[in-house]
Amino acid sequence: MTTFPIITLLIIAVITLGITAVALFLKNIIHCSILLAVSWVGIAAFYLWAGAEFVAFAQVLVYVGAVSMVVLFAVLLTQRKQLDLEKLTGTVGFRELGKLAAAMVATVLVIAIATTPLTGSFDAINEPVITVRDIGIQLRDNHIGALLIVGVLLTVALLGAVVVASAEPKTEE
Amino acid sequence: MTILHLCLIFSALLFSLGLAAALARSSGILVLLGIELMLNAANINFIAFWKFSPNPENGTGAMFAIFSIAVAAAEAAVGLALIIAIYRHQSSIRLQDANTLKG
Amino acid sequence: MSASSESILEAFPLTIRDWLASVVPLDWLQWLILSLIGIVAILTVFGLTFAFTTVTERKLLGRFQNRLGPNRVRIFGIRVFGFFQPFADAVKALTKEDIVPAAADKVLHFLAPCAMVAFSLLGFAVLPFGKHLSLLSNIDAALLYFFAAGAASELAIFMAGWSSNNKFSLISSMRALAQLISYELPLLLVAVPAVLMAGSLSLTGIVVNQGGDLGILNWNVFTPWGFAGFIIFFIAALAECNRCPFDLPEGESEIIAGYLTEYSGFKYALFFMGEYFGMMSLSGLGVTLFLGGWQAPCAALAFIPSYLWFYAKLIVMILCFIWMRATLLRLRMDQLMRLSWKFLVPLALVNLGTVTFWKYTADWEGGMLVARWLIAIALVILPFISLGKVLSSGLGPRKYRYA
Amino acid sequence: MLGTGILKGLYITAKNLVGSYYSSERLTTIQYPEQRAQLPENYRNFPFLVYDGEDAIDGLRCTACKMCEKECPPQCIYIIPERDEKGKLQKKPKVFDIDISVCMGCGICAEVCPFESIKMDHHFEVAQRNRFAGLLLHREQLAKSNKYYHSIRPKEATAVDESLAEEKRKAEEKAKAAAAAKEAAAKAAAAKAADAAKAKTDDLEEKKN
Repeated sequence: MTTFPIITLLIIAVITLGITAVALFLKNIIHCSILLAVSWVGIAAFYLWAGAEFVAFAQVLVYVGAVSMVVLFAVLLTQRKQLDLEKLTGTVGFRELGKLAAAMVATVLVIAIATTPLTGSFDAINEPVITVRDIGIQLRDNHIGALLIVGVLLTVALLGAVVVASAEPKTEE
Repeated sequence: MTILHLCLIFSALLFSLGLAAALARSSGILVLLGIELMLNAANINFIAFWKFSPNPENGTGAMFAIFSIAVAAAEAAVGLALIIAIYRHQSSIRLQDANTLKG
Repeated sequence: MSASSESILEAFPLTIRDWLASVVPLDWLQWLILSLIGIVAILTVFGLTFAFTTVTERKLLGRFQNRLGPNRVRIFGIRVFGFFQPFADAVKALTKEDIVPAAADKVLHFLAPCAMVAFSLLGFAVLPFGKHLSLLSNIDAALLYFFAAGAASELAIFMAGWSSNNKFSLISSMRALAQLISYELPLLLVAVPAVLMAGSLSLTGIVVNQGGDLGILNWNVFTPWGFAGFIIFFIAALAECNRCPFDLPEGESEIIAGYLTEYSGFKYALFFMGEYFGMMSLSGLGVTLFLGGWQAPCAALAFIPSYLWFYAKLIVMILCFIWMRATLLRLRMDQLMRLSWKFLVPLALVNLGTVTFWKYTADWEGGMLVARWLIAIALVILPFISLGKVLSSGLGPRKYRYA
Repeated sequence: MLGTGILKGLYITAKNLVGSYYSSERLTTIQYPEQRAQLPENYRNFPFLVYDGEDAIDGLRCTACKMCEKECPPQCIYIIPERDEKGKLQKKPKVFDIDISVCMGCGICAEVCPFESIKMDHHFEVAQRNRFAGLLLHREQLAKSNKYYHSIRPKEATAVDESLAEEKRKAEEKAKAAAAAKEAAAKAAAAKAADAAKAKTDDLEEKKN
């Protein structure tokens, strides 16, 4: 019974990482954002695996339902002329440098994680289930300030986004 | 090595992928998506630590993840609005082209 | 909930589960078999419903316009008022040539219809069809799951529109995205009151909350906020499944069927199917949230199994969808956006206030009960009228000067 | 109030729905292969040839004058007149073809025909398996009896019959008159001849005397 969650986790992790890796280095931005939507679903699957189903569904709702839609909109709005897709992958040296830096960060992180003793064990997988009711009570009691601030932040951010995006420049034509 | 290690490595690799995208791609949208991925990797850490914490009942990790998803949504909206604004000025979403402060 | 007091028909899911538990020893195998049975049952029932909805829709649209509608197809010389039409349609769709445009993005073009059907089927998993009949009844955040699954189908439409490499398809997918995002908001906002009253995100919990001695009067739709919510839900649901009068993304007369332009044969049929599945699952959600789910309207009628009640309500919802389609004209893009953002969303927000008032005055008695009803009705009606006045001022009946 | 228009519309469609099951005059649909609409008399589709009497080919009114062939805008009529062994024209078509895949149903041929022979038909189910040969109608297919003509457009056919009868009567009168004139002429000639002969004999007699 103990191997089953591990196998599930490994499958989720490998698929998500693979799809993300492919997605981020595709030339076509549309393919890229659609594949990224899949990898966000993968991350949601991880949340489900971890027992946080509310977070998982919120993840799908926000990322697949909203963020990728907004991204696709942005792509369509900014690709009026057929863009030279090659240009969007940066200069060669820059690109390689970026990948190298990321690989180095990955190495450091993985080594750091692997050498840290942690308590989460194979056999005693406790099933922490956080019900929606619990989340509601938590939000109401402990995190009410944060909730309000996030609400204000979202409102302001959306208003700001609308203002920034709709600021029609005075065209001298 | 424990399951928690696996979760953390998963998140670290995802973070690095996001970092690579943010550094290596020059399309503004893709850089933004890379940053979103990094945020997601952080969320994975929150959930993982919450799952293997000694007292998961109070659900702090999950709460943090929910807030962070909300903030990420706001960030995506503002970021994309900025990209559209940049596109208006430069008629390009290459970040190399957005190198002047004058509009 | 003792099984003994219920009829055999009502309790048959439990019977099957118990029988399986006695036959199959392994836990996970039991789970697998039960899930498979559930999936097959949903596919069969709703597949057939889809088939007969298409022909019913065509026949009813005909009748709404004083025509006969399809009545020709016969099998072995039997012509049941044309109700064999879907089988003929299926054969036609299967045998038609599948055309993929040369400039299309082949992979996405292929994936889009599959994704459409898959995502639109996801919603069925959490709907409580009957007292003991739901695939994922134990899911806590079922409503959230439903909306998350629905959000994904927007992606399928976008894929279809973009991959066709056709300007009409692209316009249509932009329209579809804008429309789906705009109308998801009122849809979510009017689902919240039901959640608030039931104190649970679980759809089963919401249905159970609408049961009681009063029967039909316990349904959410028979409260002021529930009625307003149901109307808003209905409008938003029409828009969410691209039905007339919100069928701009398809718009046969202006953008030649939009994202469906480059699809033919079976892929087209799949889109069609996905759309109808989406309509059915949204109707199912409406039934669950406002029409009492599987509850019988009164205790005397409770001998009819609960899933039949659910199904009957679902059919009524779908017939209303068809009625709307027969009656209303297609909106313009700006009217569509205005309706959602300036009308439905504010009303849904006001409705949240109304339901809060309703919840806090749950213990008012006697004369105060009348006051409760009056205040709640005023809270629903006044914003509706005033907002309607403001929005429709200056938009009088059109004068045809050059007609 | 907002929304009343929608309610009115819903009421109308609901009335249609219920009404269409009760009052059959709401339903305007004609179930075509079984039921057919009464075509108006002046409906026209493709031309046909009228014949009188029993035999379709012998009774044709057509004289192969080729007037219609010349007038036909899309030139879908093709006529070869009949000739006897000596090569003399017979005032009968040997070949009369109309390609109805080309015909546009303008009715000019029927207008110009001086013999009331070619008329416009009501028959519209002309679909064929063979696109070229099937839609090329020959003399035999085109020939339809005067009775049929009466059945599809009785008014016009009666008028045509009357005018034909009139013409025939006139022609007969003319012929009679001509015959009478001929006879008179013959008589006169005979008288003249007799006179001449008499004169001759007189002459001869005078000479003898």
